[in-house]
Amino acid sequence: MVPLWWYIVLGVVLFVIGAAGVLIRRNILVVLMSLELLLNSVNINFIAFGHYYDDFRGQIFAIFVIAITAAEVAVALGILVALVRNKSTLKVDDVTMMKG
Amino acid sequence: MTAMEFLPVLVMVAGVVLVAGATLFVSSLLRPSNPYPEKNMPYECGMDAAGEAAAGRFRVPFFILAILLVVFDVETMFLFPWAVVLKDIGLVGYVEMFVFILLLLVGFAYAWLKGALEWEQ
Amino acid sequence: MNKWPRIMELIVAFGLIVFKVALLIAILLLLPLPLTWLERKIAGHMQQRMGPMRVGWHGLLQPVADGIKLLTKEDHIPAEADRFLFKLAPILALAPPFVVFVAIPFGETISVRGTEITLYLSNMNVALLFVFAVIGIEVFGVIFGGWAANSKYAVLGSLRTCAQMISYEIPMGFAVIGVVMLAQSMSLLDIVRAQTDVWNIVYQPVGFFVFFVAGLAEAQRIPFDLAEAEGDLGAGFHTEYSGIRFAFFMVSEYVIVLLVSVLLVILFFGGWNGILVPMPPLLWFLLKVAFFVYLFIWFRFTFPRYRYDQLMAIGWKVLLPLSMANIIITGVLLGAAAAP
Amino acid sequence: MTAAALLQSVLASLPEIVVVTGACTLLILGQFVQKRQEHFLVWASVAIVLIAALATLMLAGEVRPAYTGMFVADRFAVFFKFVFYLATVLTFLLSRKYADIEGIGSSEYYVLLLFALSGMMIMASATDLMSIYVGLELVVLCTYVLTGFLRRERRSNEAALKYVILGAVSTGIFLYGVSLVYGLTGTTQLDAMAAAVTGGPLDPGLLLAVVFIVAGLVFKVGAVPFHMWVPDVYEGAPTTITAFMSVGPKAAGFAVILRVFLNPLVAASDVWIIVAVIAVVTMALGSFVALVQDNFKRLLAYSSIAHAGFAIFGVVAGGADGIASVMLYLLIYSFMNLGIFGIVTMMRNGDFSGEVIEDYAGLAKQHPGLALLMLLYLFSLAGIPPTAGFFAKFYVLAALVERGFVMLAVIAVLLSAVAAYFYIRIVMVIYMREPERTFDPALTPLVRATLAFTAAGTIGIGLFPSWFLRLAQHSAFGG
Amino acid sequence: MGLPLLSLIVFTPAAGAAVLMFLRSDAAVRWVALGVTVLDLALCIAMLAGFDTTTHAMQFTETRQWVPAFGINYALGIDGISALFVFLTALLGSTCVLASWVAIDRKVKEFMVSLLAMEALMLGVFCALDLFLFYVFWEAMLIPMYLIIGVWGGDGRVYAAFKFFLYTLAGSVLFLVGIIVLYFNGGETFDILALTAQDLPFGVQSWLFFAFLVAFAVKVPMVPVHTWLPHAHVQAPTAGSIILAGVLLKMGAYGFLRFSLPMLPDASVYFSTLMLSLSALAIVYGGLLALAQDDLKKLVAYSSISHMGFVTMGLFALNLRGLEGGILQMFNHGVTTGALFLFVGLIYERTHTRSIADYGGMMKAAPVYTAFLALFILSSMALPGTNSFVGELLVLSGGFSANLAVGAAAVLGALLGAAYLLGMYGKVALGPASVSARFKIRDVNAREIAAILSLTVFVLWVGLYPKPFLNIIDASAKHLLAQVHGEESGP
Repeated sequence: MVPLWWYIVLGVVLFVIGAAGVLIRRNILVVLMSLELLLNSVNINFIAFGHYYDDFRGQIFAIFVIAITAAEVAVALGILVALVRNKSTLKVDDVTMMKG
Repeated sequence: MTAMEFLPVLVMVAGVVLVAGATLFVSSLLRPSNPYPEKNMPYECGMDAAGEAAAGRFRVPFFILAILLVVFDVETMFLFPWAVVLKDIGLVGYVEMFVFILLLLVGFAYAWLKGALEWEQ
Repeated sequence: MNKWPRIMELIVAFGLIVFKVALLIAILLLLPLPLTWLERKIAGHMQQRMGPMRVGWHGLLQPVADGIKLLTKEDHIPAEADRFLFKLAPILALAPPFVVFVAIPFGETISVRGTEITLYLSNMNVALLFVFAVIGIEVFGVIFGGWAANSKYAVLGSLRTCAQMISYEIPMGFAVIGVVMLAQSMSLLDIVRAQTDVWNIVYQPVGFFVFFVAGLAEAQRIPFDLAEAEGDLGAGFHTEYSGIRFAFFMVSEYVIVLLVSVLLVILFFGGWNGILVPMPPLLWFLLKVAFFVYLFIWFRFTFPRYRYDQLMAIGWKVLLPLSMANIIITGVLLGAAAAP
Repeated sequence: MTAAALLQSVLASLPEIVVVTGACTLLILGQFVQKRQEHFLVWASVAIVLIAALATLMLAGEVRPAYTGMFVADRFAVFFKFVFYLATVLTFLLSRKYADIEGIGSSEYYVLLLFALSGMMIMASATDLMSIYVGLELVVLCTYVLTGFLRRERRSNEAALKYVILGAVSTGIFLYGVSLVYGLTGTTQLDAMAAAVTGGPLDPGLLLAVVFIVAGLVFKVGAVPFHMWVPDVYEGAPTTITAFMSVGPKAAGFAVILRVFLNPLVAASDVWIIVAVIAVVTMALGSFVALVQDNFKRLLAYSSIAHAGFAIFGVVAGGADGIASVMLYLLIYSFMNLGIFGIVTMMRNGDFSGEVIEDYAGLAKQHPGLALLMLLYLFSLAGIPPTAGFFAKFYVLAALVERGFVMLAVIAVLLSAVAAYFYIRIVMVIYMREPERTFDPALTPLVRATLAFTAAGTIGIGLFPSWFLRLAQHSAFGG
Repeated sequence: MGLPLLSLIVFTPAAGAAVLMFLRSDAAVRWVALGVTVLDLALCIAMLAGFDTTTHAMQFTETRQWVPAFGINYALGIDGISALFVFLTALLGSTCVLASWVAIDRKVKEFMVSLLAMEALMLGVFCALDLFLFYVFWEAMLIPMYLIIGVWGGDGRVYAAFKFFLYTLAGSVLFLVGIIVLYFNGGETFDILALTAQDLPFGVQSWLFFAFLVAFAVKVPMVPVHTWLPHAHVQAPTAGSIILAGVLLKMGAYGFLRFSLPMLPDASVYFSTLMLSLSALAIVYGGLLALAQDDLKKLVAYSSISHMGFVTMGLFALNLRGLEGGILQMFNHGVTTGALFLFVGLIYERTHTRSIADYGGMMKAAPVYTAFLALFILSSMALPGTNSFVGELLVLSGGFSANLAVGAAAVLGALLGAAYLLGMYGKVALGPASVSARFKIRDVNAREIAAILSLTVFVLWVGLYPKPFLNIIDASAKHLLAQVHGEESGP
């Protein structure tokens, strides 16, 4: 059996990579991908814990997270399309107009 | 055992990649390589390439489609487990999923009415 | 000290898996050869001509010649291409259909020298989901290939293909749900076992229809082969591919045709369950699959190609509502059947 | 779950069901609405909210747990739901004309607001981290889209994109905390969570988990360190949506924070120190940065951050009074903030944006009535008696002092004195400058009604806070 | 007691303000405003007529529940200390209306509304018997005062208004925390009398003392936090200055009287030396600054700081003479300095300059004006026979018995006062007639004389026959002193 803490470590690593990606990368699509990574680290946690407790809640939560994240990404892409149509760039820095 | 169920998957992936790699390797030994700029130009029915290839990447209908896919794919994710246990959870489960599908149908109907499914404007 | 037998057992099991995998890969890799020959032959005969005749008896060796040609042809990469993605894409397109076959059962067991050997690699409890999940990866090969080439035809082709595949994936997924409801399992083995008495086609005609049409589209077969519509897109997403990399795309396409046929048989036509004529289950299975493969080829030379907007309209406006209605009605009927 | 339980649950969540059903119906019906008939959308939306309010009132009598402990309809939820109804209805009323001017008067606008409303209602009633999450996402998804509703406007796109990305990060952090809590306690239900660890010493892991959850929630109310979206989003979003977001989702965020903090598990931990720091820093940042803003919406954004900080002080205070004080604060804040945003919305007419503070120079000369209203809202936001804003602050301070956090109270009032500076700066611009242009506010009857209502609330609660105070206290105990 | 007299007094101006909102003509607005303030003054006189000088107990009390959850009541009542100030406020109210009759020529309605609102709130402050209510009135005053300074003030009005607002707000928010702390330490009540009866531990007392000190010291203003005052006074319109000097400054001192001394007696005694020193500092420093001014209004403003120093010195001398003197001096200062601002305003209306150097020879141009000015200057210098003499004498004798050095400093301050006031008078009234050369000065008219006379009466009355006023104060002051020193006194 794979011990529980392996999963947790995996989750932490994914979380950190995701967070770092969001903070460091400047391409919006990459940022969105990093976000997915972030949220998937959560899923791994949920499923690992659910398995550990032999409880279905963890899996349900993970499914909810996947579903809702999908919606979120859909919205994000929609907004991105609107933005790109107004100004064709995918760089985070190019987007910024408001400051202060 | 879960491991025994998914081990073959691993083996299969390894096998396919191996075979593909081997084929590529063999091919690379056999084939000629003689590139020159004209040959390396993207194919455009023999004409010189005009404009950016990426221009087509942001056609909105594709995005709408992607978004719709996401919505319905996720619905499928809920439907599969539900379908497996439907007989056990009975009427309540059926009603709940019915509500769920209904909500999705509303979204679907909206997209339809809104013209998101029309490919040509 | 009964550790050794246990390890031996594991090694044997693993060896069996490797053997099965190797066999599967071999079959699947070689199958396109006869299939291309068959397709051209059938096409020829349907169109009152002979088809390939030169290489070998009735052109039987034609595919081999083609293969050699592809293997030795120059592999050309456009100047502005993303080389890594360009090289990755064919493998990404090739692998998924093969991997899916891991979950496909060809029968229960056969007995070889007293040992029972299962006719499947793995009996996953979520096999159906696995199938859809892995097939979904196919899209990446297509889109990477088209994108990386950095050519207009390729980009457009890949976008179209991608859109088409994801559009038809949805009704396909929905169509299967009725089957799962009947079998109460996502294991393909269980699904086939549930059809021992009555094939699903009886209960799920609508599901079958949707799955079949969607399957045609997923396999990019006429009348839905918009992606590589030679007339308007060069050759679609693999316009810029040549040589062995192009061959990978071809092989993948044929394996998908086979896969869809197999799935149709397993999900709706009772798998290896025979009717009337007693025959070995495996034979039943292969015959049914062959029938569907033939059907696919037959269609290719019968129907005209749809326009792209028609293609989308069929997927979203016809198949999707049909499949959703199918789920709801199946649920009601199941409930009615269960009610005392 | 049996059919009977399902029926009970449906009954308990009737208001939510009304709103969702109404929104769905409107979504479809909206496609058949002709041009020039958009008032139908407004009235239909308002009617839906009113029906939901009626249902809420009818069910307010008793505590109804529902959906196997994931949801509860109690007085606490009812109080918050009414704040949401208030915010939503007033936003609808404000929107009619504004949407015309900006060209965003489609049915989706109203439908999204209704869905956001339903999400907030779920948040208020949720007693399981999962339902909290679902409600939360429902709200933010709608507000993401609404923020970017001015599709042709770069600022709007940009605001929405920033909002989505930062929102998703905060959701991720929140979820990570939830997953840790689940891992440590084996449940996601707020009640069961506490039961799972009673007795034992508080696990540092659990504290970490709670910190993550708090961090995620803090984003929704726009407090430090997740405040950076607020100014951009407030500036970029359509003004009506800004008004809505500054009140509704923020209140919903607080509802969840309070629910989590009602939980003895969290209340027993030392997490209040972190929250206190958040409160102080939030308020300081909001107050000081607002001092240098020129854009009115941006200024109000920082003001809203500052107010969130003040309300968090109430959370720090904890206890029944602390909870009630936050609730009352949010109610009062809804009135005054919707009022001020109502005026900002209304000023948008023709080529006049009404977004720059200087635009308001000399408003008092030409529209003494409007100027007086702004004066009222601004002084209320600053917390000067006899307006309601004062009583709101007073109650929070009282709760703080009652629990012995005198120093925090002192910090809070000093920072609110700083905040008062930028409010009266606007008063200065309105009253003490000569007008440079003629104003042409879009004063429709609906806007008038909104302003009158918010003004009545702002001054009325200020003069007669007793009833509202009792209501808040009563509701805080209803948990 | 059927008639809620105090409520009437407090809300008459408020009602008047509401009525004003519906009037259209400026003339009507002025007359109604005047009518309202005079009516209010009449009510106050009626109140004083019915005032029982033999008791320190609160009179004319009325109580209604307001926020029962916090035990907050709408409670009004007056004793000897507040009675004088209620009267003073009403008196200055009508003076203000008269003073701004022509000085305010734009947005008259808004101005009068603000003025009346201001009056109502000030009256409320002096009448409130509930700490919360007190605070509401106290804090709400900021709004109309801010507008009065900021909208109708001079060129630097915006800055002045800001400074005024922020200083007082910063002071009073701490006061708010203090109130809440007091509430929880004092038996969960906001009733001022009940809180007075509490015996708080010294630690709490001293913290509260400083919390209150900040609020009150800003209002008084005491020296380190006085810098808002010159700006506010200089920029405010005449009426604003009169209110500021006449009433608003008294509120700080009133706060000491009403809260710091009786509620926090131990701390008050303990910190009295500090307070006395600060007072002495204010007296001398204010006087010196006034001496250096060449702007009329600034001079009067700094003189206010000095004079308020006398008041706080009297209060924190913590003996009867000092206390009574301080209270009386508050009243006197309201009358005298109010009048001085009025004079400055009157002359400013005519010449539009406040620089002392621009004036001279006013005696010739406006003899009546100059004569009255002389009277008030003398009053401000505390010449025998004027009101301030009585007050200042009491304060000084109280101050000397409390602390010799402080008393000496106060005497020095009094001398400084004589210097700058006489100097100013000399430059303005006597000397070459430079003013009439440049401006056409007309003497005061009947309306202005009416305003001046109403104040003159009290200058002379208190100066010549202070007994009725001291009578009003006496019982309450004695009781207060007993509270401070921890003794129970009879009713």
